Amino acid sequence: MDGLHDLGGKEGFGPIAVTEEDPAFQADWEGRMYALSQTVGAEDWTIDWFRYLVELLPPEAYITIPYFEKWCLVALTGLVNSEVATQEEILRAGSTPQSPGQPSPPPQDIDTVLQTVRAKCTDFSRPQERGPAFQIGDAVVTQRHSVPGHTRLPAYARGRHGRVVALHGAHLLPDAVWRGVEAAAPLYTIRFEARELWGPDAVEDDAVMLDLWEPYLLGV
Amino acid sequence: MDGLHDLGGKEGFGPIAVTEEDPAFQADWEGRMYALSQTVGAEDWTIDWFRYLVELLPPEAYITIPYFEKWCLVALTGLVNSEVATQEEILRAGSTPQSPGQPSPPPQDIDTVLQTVRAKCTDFSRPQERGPAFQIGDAVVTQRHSVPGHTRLPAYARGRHGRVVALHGAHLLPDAVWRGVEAAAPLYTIRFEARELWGPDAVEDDAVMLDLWEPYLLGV
Amino acid sequence: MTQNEKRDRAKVAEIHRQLHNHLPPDPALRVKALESLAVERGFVARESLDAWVEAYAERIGPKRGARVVARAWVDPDFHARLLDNASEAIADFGFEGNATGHLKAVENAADLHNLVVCTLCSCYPFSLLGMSPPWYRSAAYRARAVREPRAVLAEFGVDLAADVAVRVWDSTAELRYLVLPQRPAGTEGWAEERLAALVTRNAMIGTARDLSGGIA
Amino acid sequence: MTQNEKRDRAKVAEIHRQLHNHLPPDPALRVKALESLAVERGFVARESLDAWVEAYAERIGPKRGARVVARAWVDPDFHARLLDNASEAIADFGFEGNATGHLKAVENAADLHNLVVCTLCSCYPFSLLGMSPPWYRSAAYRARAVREPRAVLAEFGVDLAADVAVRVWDSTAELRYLVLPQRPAGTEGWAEERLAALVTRNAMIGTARDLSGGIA
Repeated sequence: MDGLHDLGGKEGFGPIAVTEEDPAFQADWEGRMYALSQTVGAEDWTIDWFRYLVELLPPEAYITIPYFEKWCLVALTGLVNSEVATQEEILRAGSTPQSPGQPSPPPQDIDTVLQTVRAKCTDFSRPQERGPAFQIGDAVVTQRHSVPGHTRLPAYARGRHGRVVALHGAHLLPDAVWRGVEAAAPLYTIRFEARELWGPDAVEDDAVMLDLWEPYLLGV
Repeated sequence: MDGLHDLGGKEGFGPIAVTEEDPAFQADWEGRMYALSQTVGAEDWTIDWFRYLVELLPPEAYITIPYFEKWCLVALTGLVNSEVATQEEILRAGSTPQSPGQPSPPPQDIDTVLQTVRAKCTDFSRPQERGPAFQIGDAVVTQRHSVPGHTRLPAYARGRHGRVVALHGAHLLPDAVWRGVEAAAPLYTIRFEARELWGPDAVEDDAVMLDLWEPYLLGV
Repeated sequence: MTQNEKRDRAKVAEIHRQLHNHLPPDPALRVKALESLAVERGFVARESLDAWVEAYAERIGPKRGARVVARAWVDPDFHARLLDNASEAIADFGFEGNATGHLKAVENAADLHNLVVCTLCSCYPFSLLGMSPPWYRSAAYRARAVREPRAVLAEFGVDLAADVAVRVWDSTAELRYLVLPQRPAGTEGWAEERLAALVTRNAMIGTARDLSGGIA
Repeated sequence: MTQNEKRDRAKVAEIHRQLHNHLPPDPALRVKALESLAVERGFVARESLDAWVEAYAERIGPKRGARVVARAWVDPDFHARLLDNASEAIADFGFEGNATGHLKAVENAADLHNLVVCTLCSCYPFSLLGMSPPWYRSAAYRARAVREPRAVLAEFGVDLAADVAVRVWDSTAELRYLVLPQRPAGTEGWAEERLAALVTRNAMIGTARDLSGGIA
């Protein structure tokens, strides 16, 4: 979808709030939220469905609320959408303390958590059903139009010429996975010259590298 | 500039809040603001400078604050930038009542206002220095890249093929006027097929018509 | 100081941020700050502001456009002049003014529907139609009207047949657009004033189409 | 109910709007609502949440990445393995995990600087570098890093010479990127641990370049 989340290259933002070091979490609720994101979900959730839920936030919320608050709204909306909880149950949970319901699973200690983090090292690659259409050095051009649903070709790189610099075999395709379909396609790293993306004022030899799936690309 | 104001075609917005009839102003302050917009300004302001000031609002403000509040911030910032008032004077005016300073000009009654509205019928056309590069029926393609400053080629119509359907002589060019330079260029109405803009799912024969200046166009 | 130094993007953005962060958040108070300053500096008398509000609240509004449309329905010569040069034609009524110096009328037909938007701001023919509707200025309308005009029209209750083509006029230059709706059947012989009462604001923007609902 | 019916865009957007409009505005209370629900339903024990927070607050963070960089500086064989397959190389340390299943190391050089961003969300190699910096998730960084990397770098105090080319890695797929900074001169013979103390988080994202400031 052609949403406001697709921020690459947008102008009008102010200076970066530079920091050199930061606590992992800026507030307690951020840490709770991250922990919840690693432990709560529905069976039909995928990383791409989660990202699409973020993209579907009301645009004014997307632009104004903090990062982990987005995660929170996404988790809550996702639970409603997957029929794990109702909207009313969530609004009630927001205003009154909950009575203990189901028994808790056994608590994890930090060593268990550290093991779980390691186990979350997900492999998104899949066997290739056929060879890739492009090889290193090939010139390609990206699709000109956005497509409905979740997709990962940024708007600033639509209809742009680039060159294949790496092949990564087949990876799960976000455009399919978000809607619950497991399909894979060859993934490439494409190099785009800054001048091709931004026009003649950009610096020669500067470049943006993007990992793009084969359906996003056309030969030239 | 490639800003968030450039909303055409963006997805993720909800249903339209449909109304059939509305009061001219939804709140008293809206009416005051419109009246102020017609009576207050600095000598170096133009419509294009005003629009650029709107585009330069902080993106999160642009997306969230009401229409006439944007006009208010723009007027205040514009007065500061044109050195008519300082930031401190404005912040003071926001918190304490002002003492009477300069004498007021003679008040306008409603008939004077209605005459002033008629007199504000501005002609943006200028004599053509040379003939237009394109004629009705010509195929054109728009520039692919955004340009710095204020400009009026929407992002959704960049790098898109269209056809000239009308010529309007030369009109003042926003890309020059915003920075205080009076220059004009031929203005055309260009027809873009919906499928060219949005892809094959759009309805055949639907079209978007845009009034575009010659520097936004290339022959094909 | 040259013009260019006075139009520095980063400087303007910084003033915006300072004012937005430090003014009271209530927009009414922000406007009051501007009004105080304007009056104190002698730019305008408060009574004049009252007169401007009254002019747009009472005298300038969609009834003006409706009169123009009704005249075009009954007077073939005016109809031709309106389509040829709408800015000149509306001067017959004294309706020329703010944002109508380059007005163009676009006419609906059995197989054609016109819709007006401004995706880059919210340009609108103020002196002819008055203040723009809240939805016209909304991000949702600006974003969606060009991409999915039929879905937008459906939300307004306009269900277009597949054989009616849509023209969306994205009025981002200084041309402004007036949709000339179709005269409803069953109004033969009606006087101009009675016809004008049928013409709605939304029909002149293109978010209404069939005006026969006002007959009976 | 099929998967597609469960993934309806308008329905999801409407749930989002309902929750956003009706939950208390304080994000801490919103997260508390989720936590209450999760605990009540038996998804997770509160103690486990404490352990997850502790893991990322105390044990997982940029010091991990710094150890990897230092090893690559002192061990040519590890350096080669890291550039060949960083996911496998960091498993030497047990640092593989969340979002590092397809890790790629990109190495700076005298004439080349690498910078990492994710313009579409804020993808980040969590198990190697910990939580992302606030600025990394900001709209400003996401918008600007790809278009004007040199201006962004200047705000971080990195003034790149004109003969140093910039590669911006916009990590929108499942590959994650670790910038391998240049080893500063004057550190010949330093032990791995001492070198690791020079390596900053920002250097591994690419918003810092010269690490010689830590020497002395």
